[in-house]
Amino acid sequence: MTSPATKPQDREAPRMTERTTPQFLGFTPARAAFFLVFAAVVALSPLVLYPIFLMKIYCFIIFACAYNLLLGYTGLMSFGHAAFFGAGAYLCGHAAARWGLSPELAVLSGTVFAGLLGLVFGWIAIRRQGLSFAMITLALAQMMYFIALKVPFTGGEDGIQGVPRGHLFGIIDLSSNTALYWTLAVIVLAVVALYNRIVHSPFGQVLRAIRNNPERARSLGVNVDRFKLVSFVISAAMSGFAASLKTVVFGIASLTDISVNVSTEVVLINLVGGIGTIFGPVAGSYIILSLEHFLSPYGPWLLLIQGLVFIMFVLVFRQGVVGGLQKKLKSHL
Amino acid sequence: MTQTVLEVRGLTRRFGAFKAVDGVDLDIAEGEIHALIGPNGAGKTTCFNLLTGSLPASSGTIRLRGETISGLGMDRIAQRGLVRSYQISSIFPDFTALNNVRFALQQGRRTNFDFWRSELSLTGLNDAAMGLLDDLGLSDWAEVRAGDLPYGRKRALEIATTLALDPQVLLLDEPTSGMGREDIGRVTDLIRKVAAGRTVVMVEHNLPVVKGLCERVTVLARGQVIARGTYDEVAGDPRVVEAYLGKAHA
Amino acid sequence: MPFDLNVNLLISQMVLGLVNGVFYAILSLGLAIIFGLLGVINFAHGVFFMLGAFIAYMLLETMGIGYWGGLVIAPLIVGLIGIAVEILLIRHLYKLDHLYGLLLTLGLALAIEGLIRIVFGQQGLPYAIPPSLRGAVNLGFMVLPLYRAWVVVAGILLCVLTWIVIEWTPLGAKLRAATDNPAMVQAFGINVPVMLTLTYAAGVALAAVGGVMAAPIMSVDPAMGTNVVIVVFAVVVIGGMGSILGSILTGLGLGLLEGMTKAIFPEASSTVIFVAMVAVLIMRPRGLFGKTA
Amino acid sequence: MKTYWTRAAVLAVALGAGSAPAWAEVTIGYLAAMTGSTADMTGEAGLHGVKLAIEDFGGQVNGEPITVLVGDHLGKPDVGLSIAREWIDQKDVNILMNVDNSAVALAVSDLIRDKDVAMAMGSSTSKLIGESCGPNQMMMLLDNTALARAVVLPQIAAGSDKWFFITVDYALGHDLQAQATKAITEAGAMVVGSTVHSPQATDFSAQLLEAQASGATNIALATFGAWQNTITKQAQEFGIEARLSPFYLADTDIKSAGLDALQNVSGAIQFYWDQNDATRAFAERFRAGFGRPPVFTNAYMYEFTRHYLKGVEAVGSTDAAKVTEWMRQNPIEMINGSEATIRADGYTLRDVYSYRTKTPAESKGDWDYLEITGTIAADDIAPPLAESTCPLVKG
Repeated sequence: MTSPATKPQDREAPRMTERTTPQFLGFTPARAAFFLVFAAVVALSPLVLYPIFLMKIYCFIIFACAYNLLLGYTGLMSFGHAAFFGAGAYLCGHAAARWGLSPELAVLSGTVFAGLLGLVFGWIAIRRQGLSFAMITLALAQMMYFIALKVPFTGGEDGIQGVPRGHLFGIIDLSSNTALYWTLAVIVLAVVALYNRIVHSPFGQVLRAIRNNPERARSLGVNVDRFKLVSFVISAAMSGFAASLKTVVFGIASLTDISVNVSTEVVLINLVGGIGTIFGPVAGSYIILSLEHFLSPYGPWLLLIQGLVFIMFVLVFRQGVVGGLQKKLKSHL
Repeated sequence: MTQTVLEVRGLTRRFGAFKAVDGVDLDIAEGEIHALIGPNGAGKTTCFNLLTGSLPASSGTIRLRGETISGLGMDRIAQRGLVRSYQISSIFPDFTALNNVRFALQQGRRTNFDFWRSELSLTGLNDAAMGLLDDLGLSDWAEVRAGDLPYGRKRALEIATTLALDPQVLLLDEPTSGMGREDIGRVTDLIRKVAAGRTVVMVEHNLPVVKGLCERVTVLARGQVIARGTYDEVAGDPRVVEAYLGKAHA
Repeated sequence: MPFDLNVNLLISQMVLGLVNGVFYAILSLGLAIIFGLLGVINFAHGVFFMLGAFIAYMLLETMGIGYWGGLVIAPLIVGLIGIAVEILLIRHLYKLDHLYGLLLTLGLALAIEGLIRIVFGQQGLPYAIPPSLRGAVNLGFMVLPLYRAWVVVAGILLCVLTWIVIEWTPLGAKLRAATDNPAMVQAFGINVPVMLTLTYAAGVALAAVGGVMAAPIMSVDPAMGTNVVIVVFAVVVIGGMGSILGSILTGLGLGLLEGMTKAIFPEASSTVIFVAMVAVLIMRPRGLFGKTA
Repeated sequence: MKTYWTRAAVLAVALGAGSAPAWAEVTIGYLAAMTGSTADMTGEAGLHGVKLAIEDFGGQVNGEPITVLVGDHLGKPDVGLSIAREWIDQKDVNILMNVDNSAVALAVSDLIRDKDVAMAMGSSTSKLIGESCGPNQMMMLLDNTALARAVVLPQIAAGSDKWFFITVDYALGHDLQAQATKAITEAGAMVVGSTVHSPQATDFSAQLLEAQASGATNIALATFGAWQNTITKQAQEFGIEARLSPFYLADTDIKSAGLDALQNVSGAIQFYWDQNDATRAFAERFRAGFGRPPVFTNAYMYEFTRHYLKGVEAVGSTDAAKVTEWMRQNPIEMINGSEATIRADGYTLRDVYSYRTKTPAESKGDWDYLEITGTIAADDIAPPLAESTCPLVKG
């Protein structure tokens, strides 16, 4: 029934083969291969690298996944994720150090608190789009920073210090770096798998539709604002989760966690790794945190290099490292 | 006469002092194909935007099957069965053509919040989606990224996506604009086909298409209804001729 | 003693608040012009403010060019830098999502601040008040340093002048037309790319004027721009994006509000603008002067 | 720029050493704010002080090389904590030097409590010699109590009776204000008001107006660095007549704010380069490598590093407990020829010197800023051990 005119043109249109690609738990073979490589790196890297540094990377991978869900898959650029990161860190620190909660409950409270804050901020910010949204979230986060500076709860610039690592579920003694490392390793792998699952689910399909064309999604009967808000809250709660883990690892929650640098850092991680990819947050966290780790003794040079990396990726490699790879392999990573 | 599906009274939209739509009344009957025509700037698209809730009306009421829908958001109106297509093709560019349609089909399934389930759970919708793509001659393009489709295909895809919601009332905003002659023929056939069992309201510039398809026509000029009736009735109306061609020809 | 209210103190704090308000207005005005025409939120705006102050400092230290010379030359130099930035970097992003413009200028801000810290060190540098503006005027309820009086008067004049140029001159008309419909303006023979470049340059030069004016009051410090720019973003959100008059009035108004808070409840002075922003957003999501539609 | 490359070299050596068992070496971890408003005064310059002390020992002690690790804590406790942790876990650091920020110092001091690491702190929070004191922790700076007394008491004696505080809204600022208020009221003078400024502040006219309205004779600046510089400049702008009384005033601050804004200010300082021949000789040596004379924080970095290395030499190991014990029992030889001792709570008993800043006319040029007007005896200002909350003292 197709006449010649209806045949696809010769011009190469990228074909996706997702209809026929087998999947397991949301993993296509390509994504599964990447995941296994990541798992192997997680398992072997403590042999050569300082485990606490690796744990910091894992916390930021979780944070960056949370952020990418919002930016890469819902199309909302927040410049205020420091608010959720900081809120999670402070409440987890407070719960563990002052209420004496066990680590899993402290982390849970940090996560829930960040999620609730996300609900409030989301409700305020979601009425505006694009650049306004970015600026409102930035300003709201800055407000939180000033509040954190003032209220006694946060311990001012001392932060909440001496947060005990405690015993996970009353059994596993996290004060040993080894036990803590493997706990974090399992968590980060689980979170990346969960993130992949969320993105490649019917719900994720809705988010991606909104990112693609919110007006059209609305005209098809999707309550766009509600989905944006849900995505925002999930992202905020996951950020709080990441920050809570970081607080347990380092034993401190401080103003650093809620400062604007945290917000820009997570954008940079995703820009370098690849916005709208599953493994972008992973690659980006390794790259950016290593950069910071090794450049930190050089003071302002770090600032200069971070800025140049930003500019270079925006101008030349917008798809990021994983995004570029994705294009080469013609498969969503 | 059959039952009225869409009943519009005194619909008005102001932009500052300018009335883009000014006291429009419409009665769309069950199962008809109704055309909204008029010269450029007559307020046809604004009228559509008001009907689908993408713009709030300044005053007036819109009833769908007797229930007031004015004031509801576009998503709620769509859920009630009144769905539109756009003048400039509105698709999800990063999705494949198949996924565009499948996403619309998903809306009927209440799976939007399922984040624990695989996308593969949606593959059950593939056959239905392929069927719709087939109807619009898009089956060979199913796996192509929608943003890479040629213009005419994008329009066809948009219509397929709109149809996937199986709306009771279908609002088509210039469905044939920018299409070649052959494509116009196919879309006309398709509209006739889908009009069976549902109501269609379309804005259309291509008067032969209107003549061939539509049972009744409403003519807008400067935001107001200046004529209504069958195509032949309004075509002979001097006010319509004047609106289209200017006073000298009246 | 938060509620120990003294009327003299309140009024003097409001007058001083106006000084800050002038800086907010100048900066948000530049942001609004750039945003209106280029569709770019210039995150680097604070850095150009800071550059204005540093260049004035350099002119003084290396060439002996004082405040008045600096007030003219520093914005010109910053304007040239702006031209280079627009041509080399920003221009390539117009066809993309506006958010990339934000990211680019954010990177630019980090890089320039890093560079300044490397070259000039971390600590603030001194910049003296010009001899002709030393001293103070007694206003009865307070003693106002002459220099601050000058900042208020000159700053407001500068804002009004910019507004008049945009609203009432043929140049401004072209600018506004280009904002609405670049393609049409190009058809009329106005070279839009050049106009975009010059607009960006003008916007950042305006920020540099602010920077030079701030140099004698604040210390010339690499962080001076970063601190102020986030507040200015809040000002822009409150005023409504892209509104010229809105950004001027909101900037001045919020300066007053901040001054008032300093007198009544100093602990809240750093948050009051953000609280105002939240309140405005809840009641009027488009901002005070934002266009409806 | 040169210093960054030398730092890179030091770091490269340190990283190389980190992989091999380094138990035999003496490793000094220099943790400071290398970025931020105190970086010029202390960060880079303090490191130079440490290096001069190592130079005195020819780069080795007991035949073992001395290595320096450099870390920038950015004034953030979490950053400082993670650097210190890594040094302890991976690099076998023996002593942490400087940690010039109260929040960072508290966090790090807590971390090393059960570790074999000594710590010489350039932070002044009284907590560090109070409830958070430790056996291996020593304070190089005067603590806030002593500092407040050293600055306030001589001026009250000279007739300053009404004080107003402009305080940075940091724990440091509040602590300083509390200690100074205590000293002022105990000496029979009055505090007529106080106001805080936020760490983001760049304009202090509001605070200065309030200070002026209070009718104070002295405006105590419980703040430091760039804020203090700006306050002094703006005080001049507003024609404030009350005397400014800074607590932390280094030569670099005067250089930055200009002597014009800071002339005729009185205060107390631990070290001034132009005090006597010994200090001038050291200043000459310091200047040759760094380009400017040392300020007090640079001087004590030299004094304490030298004292520590002497301890390692005497004890014959880097065992933190043994070396700090030696350091407490033997007097520290100060640059200006005097001596100081470290108390059980970690406080260093030392003389300080009251000064007056010169006028621009009196000054012979850059770095000629202070006139030393007297000596304040260590015992007159030291926080009394009897009131100490340090468990090491009570127990």
